[in-house]
Amino acid sequence: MIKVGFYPGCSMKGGAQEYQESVSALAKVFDIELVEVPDWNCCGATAAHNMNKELSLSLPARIMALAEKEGITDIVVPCAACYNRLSLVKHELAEDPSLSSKVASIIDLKYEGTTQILNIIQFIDKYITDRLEEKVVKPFDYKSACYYGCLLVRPHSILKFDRVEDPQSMDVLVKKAGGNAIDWAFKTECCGAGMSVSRTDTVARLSGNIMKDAVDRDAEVVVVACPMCHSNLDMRRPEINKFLDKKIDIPILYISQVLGLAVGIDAKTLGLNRHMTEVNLPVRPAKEPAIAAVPEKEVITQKTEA
Amino acid sequence: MQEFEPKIVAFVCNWCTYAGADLTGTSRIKYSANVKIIRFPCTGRIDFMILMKAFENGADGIIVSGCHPNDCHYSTGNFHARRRWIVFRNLLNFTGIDTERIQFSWVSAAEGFKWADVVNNTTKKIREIGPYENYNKIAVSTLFKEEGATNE
Amino acid sequence: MSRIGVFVCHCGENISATVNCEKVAKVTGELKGVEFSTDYKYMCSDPGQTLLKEAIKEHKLDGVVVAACSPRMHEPTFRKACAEAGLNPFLCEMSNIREHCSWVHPKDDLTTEKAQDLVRVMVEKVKKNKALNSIKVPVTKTALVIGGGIAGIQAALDIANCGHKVIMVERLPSIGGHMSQLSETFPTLDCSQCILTPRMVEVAQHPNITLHTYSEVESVDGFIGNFTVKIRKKSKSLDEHLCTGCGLCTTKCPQKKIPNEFERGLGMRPAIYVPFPQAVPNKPVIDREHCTYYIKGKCKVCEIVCPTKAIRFDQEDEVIDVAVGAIVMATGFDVLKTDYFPEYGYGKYADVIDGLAFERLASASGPTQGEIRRPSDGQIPKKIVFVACAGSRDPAKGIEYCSKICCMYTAKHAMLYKHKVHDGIPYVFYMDIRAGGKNYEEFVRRTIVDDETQYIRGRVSTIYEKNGKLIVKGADTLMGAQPVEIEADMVVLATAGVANHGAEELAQTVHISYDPYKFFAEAHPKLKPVETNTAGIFLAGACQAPKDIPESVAAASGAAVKVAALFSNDELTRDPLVAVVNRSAPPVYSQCVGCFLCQSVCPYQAIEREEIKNRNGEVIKTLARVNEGLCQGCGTCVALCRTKAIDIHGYSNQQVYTEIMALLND
Amino acid sequence: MSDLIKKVTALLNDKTINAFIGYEKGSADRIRAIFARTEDQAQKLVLNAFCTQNLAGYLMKHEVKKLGKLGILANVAALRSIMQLASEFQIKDGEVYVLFANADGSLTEFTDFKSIETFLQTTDTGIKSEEQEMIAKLESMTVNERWLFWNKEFEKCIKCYACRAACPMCYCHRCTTDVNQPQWIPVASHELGNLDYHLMRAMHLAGRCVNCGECATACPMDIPLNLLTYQLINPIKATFGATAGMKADAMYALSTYKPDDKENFII
Repeated sequence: MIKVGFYPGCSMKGGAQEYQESVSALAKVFDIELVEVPDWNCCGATAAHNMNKELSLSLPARIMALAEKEGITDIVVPCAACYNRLSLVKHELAEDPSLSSKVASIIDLKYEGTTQILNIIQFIDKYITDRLEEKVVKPFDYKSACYYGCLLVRPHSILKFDRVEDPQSMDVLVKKAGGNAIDWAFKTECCGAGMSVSRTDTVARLSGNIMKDAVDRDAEVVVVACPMCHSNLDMRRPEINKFLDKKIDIPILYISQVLGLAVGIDAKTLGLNRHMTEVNLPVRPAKEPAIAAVPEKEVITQKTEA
Repeated sequence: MQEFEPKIVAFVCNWCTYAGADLTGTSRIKYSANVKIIRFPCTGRIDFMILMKAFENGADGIIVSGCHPNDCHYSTGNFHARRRWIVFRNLLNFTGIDTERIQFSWVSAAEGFKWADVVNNTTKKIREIGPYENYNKIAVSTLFKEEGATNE
Repeated sequence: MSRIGVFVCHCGENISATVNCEKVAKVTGELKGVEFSTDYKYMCSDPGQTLLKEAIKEHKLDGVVVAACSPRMHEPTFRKACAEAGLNPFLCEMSNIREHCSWVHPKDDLTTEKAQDLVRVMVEKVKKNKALNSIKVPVTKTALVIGGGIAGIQAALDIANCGHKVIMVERLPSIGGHMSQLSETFPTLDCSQCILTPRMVEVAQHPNITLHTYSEVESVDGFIGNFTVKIRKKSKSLDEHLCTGCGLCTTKCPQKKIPNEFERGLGMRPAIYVPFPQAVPNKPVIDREHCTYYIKGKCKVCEIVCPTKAIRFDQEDEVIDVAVGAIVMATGFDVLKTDYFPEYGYGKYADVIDGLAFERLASASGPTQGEIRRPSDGQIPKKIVFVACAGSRDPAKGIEYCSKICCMYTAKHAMLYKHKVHDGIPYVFYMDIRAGGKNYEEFVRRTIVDDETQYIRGRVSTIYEKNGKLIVKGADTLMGAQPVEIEADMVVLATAGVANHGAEELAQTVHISYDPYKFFAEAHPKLKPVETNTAGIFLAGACQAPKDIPESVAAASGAAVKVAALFSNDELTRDPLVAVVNRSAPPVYSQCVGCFLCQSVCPYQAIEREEIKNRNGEVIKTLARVNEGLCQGCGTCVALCRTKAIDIHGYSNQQVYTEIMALLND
Repeated sequence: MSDLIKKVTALLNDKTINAFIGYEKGSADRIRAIFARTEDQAQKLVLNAFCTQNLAGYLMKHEVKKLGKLGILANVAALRSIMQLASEFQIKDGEVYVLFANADGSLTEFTDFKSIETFLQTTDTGIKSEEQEMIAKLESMTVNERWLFWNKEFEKCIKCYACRAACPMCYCHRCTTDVNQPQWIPVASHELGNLDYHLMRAMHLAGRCVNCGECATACPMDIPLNLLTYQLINPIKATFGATAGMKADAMYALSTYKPDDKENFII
């Protein structure tokens, strides 16, 4: 059993419960124990980083310091916003030792900045990908539009994850799960998460454009790795459909759910029933294993070392 | 009591600061006579030991000046010099040598006014701090004087 | 015991108004080792110099201090006078009592005392001066020009027309460079080929120029005036003497589907090919990577059809050694690689092309005979979007500089497009329009006003294909950052100009420095723009930074003049104020311990490794050695050397030590 | 017979090396260096908690070099010394056979620089906390207090040059102290000569010191000499990103530069 640190953040415990359920279920299949960071707190993604600099640094720093204290070296942070906050704070504190010591005194914990922050895809790549294909029992044979959103890949100079303008990592995973990741244009467009509550009309427009491009290119499912993206594309579907004046009913799945289905975890365990838009994927006749043995193209990081 | 006249040595590069000091002269800008210049090809040539020797021989202040970054006649001499001074200043400070007494500056061949300012401000500052008694006390020992003489 | 003469100049009243020159002469005349001292109204005048010369002879002086103006003014004058009187010029020093004393201080005793101090310092310094002889370096009067683009061609012709031999090395099968790919040139719209081809032919026919195409420089040894260069002449699989350039082989070659590099992949070429019709030399080479014979071991169609039997399948690369005195780097530039723009779909969509590809589309000799047709289906694009600054001025792409030529060529492209497709609409997304140059701004205005090009100030965020159209999404920042969406038929990216591939390796091979972008570095950004830090190696054209044609040509002529000046004498005379590593008797050989920390500090690569061997030829010690031909005398190595093994003439440890002693101990 | 003796004996016997630098028991139960050239001498090798000396300094001694191909028992400081010496072209890759004594007494062989570099990357090479505290204490003093502190320390110096002899980086055939044209450093051990000497030494070790502390250990007058060079390690790392003795092809901090090196004192 491999032990990996886990930071759920607020969404896993609330609106995106199915995300946590599916990540946990997936981890279990691969003999990974997710150890929740004890006494964790808010990452400050919502308001803190606009209101108070020290607070915005201290909240994520405390989470990482607690993990360090617990002896956790890797933390999986499935929520893209939490991942972004933790990574940025880690970077900022590493750049400025005096700030780091100041924050350490605020949180009254020793902070070294030694924990690795992993988003869901990095976690899968590090612990699961190698064993993924051998475990696939039910290839996820659907045309999938992988939607990355903004927080997962930006700012590239700090996160250094995937190519910022045309990310590929989720596409590769979907292909390994037997899926058909389509080429489409809205992988990193804004879903309107910042106005999720205040301006639903804007969300409907932005998310609507995303959904429109996906269905125009015959996507049967949109795959995400962020609870905010999910809630906008899923929960705001009535508004989206109204904006587009068209009924779009394709489901939005978390990458962990896609892989979960592929390795044979049942829909309920993965929390598919919790989605607003019904997950009603067509049944495919069983085929001979149609899984690509190797990824088609190696992912090139966009910015080569100067 | 007679006013303290500090002895200040300026170590400057030939291409920028020496030429800048020439321009100060050509422009007839007045500055204090306490500062005397020793010419080097480049700030890169200025060994840290040269600074130590100046203090030992009774300098109360030192000016080190050369081309602005990217303007070095030899392209990189001043960059190397800058690193050397960053480290040396650290060391001097740690051993209790008054780094206030060493003024580092970039003065280009066009900065006649700046050179006069550097000289006047440094002289003023050293005048305020007073003679470098700490160093002079250990330097002005008979032993040293004798040894100094053998170097002639 | 020294016999030093001190000469105090009044400089009219420039010095004597505030300094008591008589007193300075009298006081310093009493210093130990001073044999003679005097003051005079104008030391630099003829009578003043005569006074100096006669004093040297009469008093048998072995050192001279002239207290006058700045040495930057008259040091050469007085050193020359000393030499004429038989005294080694490097035994003459100047005390600057004008700029650094009389002009900046009031008339009082302190000023005179300072003048005395300054003279005393130089008297003590001169005692430690050594007689030095100028360094003579023989010069091989042949220049090597690396790169056969417009810059290399111009430099080679200029040098050759001065009567010197030139060896030109070009990596590709033909000279001509990027300029030969261009359709028309801004701001005059004259045809690039028409003005370039005569120059190419001139190079080939010039009696002073030896041309090596399909060749690369493998190594460079030596120093200014005396370089030895190894050139690898890659096998063309052809006897060039027999080949008449009839071109029959290229038409008969069965392998015809190789993307043509010259056409930026928009056309195809055979395996035996001439890169373009006007190529110089106009003789084919076999591309062994694609040739059926080299892959499968049979075919040889070209050999069969060749009327002169010039094909040589077993020809091997030839490596030649040449001796040259100067090198001109003219290796040009490249444009940014395709995978830098996933957001623009570059490489994914056939109709998103770069500027050079558009040049080929617009060129009368190009794959479409000059008609603007999009690569995917050959249709004439009715809406075309030009994206300026594709990569340039974008720290996120790692390119912070402005590529300089794109504003102009983009305007030209829009203009050419409009001239050819009258009902088409060209759009240009730009950040700023940089049109500094003769007739450049007027040219851009014509594009905007006369040719109705839609200039949109803003950046393009993404390009994607939908229903056969390229959707270009951007912002118009002059309209309050309003989003703009254009359904275009074709997109041209003005991709950033970058250092040529292999530039870094070549710079290391020839030992010159380069900037963080791998462009070759000039010796001084303002005053030595065509020199490198390595003496005898010069820069021409866009290998230094993105440059347009007139600039490249100007730089090339500048470099050529530098070479011609170097070749104007049989020997190169250099000031001997250089660094030197001391040597002593065995078993120490030198204070140098061979840590070579000085090597990385030297801006001129003047520090070499010298191996001391015993009688059996075994290396017993490795020392640093200063190459006098390369050292410029900055002395940075001297300050770094822990063992004081390196010293520098003119500013030696002894000299500066003495100066400090003299200055502070009156 | 210990693993070490077995190993060294084998190395000597198969002529992999001609001499091995290790530790032996000296007088009064103290530990000293041994240069084992024969099987009998190899029998004297010991390895215990007192074997802390950085033996790498011996690699540069003329008398030791003469012995032929050398092997050495290295601690972390010695490994770093070897790396630094390599970067200064004093030791070639594969020239010295390195045995590293792990904390549990087992031995690791290093036959090339690459493996040493890899090892050092995951090894604690920092300055000990008590030394850090001492530096911090000095830094918290006023300039004048520091001057008095060092004056008092340097007063004790008898210019025996034990520090120089013990330092693995002081391998020059002719030290600046021995240069007399001009005589940069006064020979006598008076206040000035001592100050000059120690400033010069610290400056020459800036960016090269591998914090082994041999200089202070060797000092018969107990001057905390190591603090002078240690104190520069962190600023050099912070400002220039350079740490001595971590890589065989590292560039020396003071012979390289970045155009945007930061300082706050040049006007």
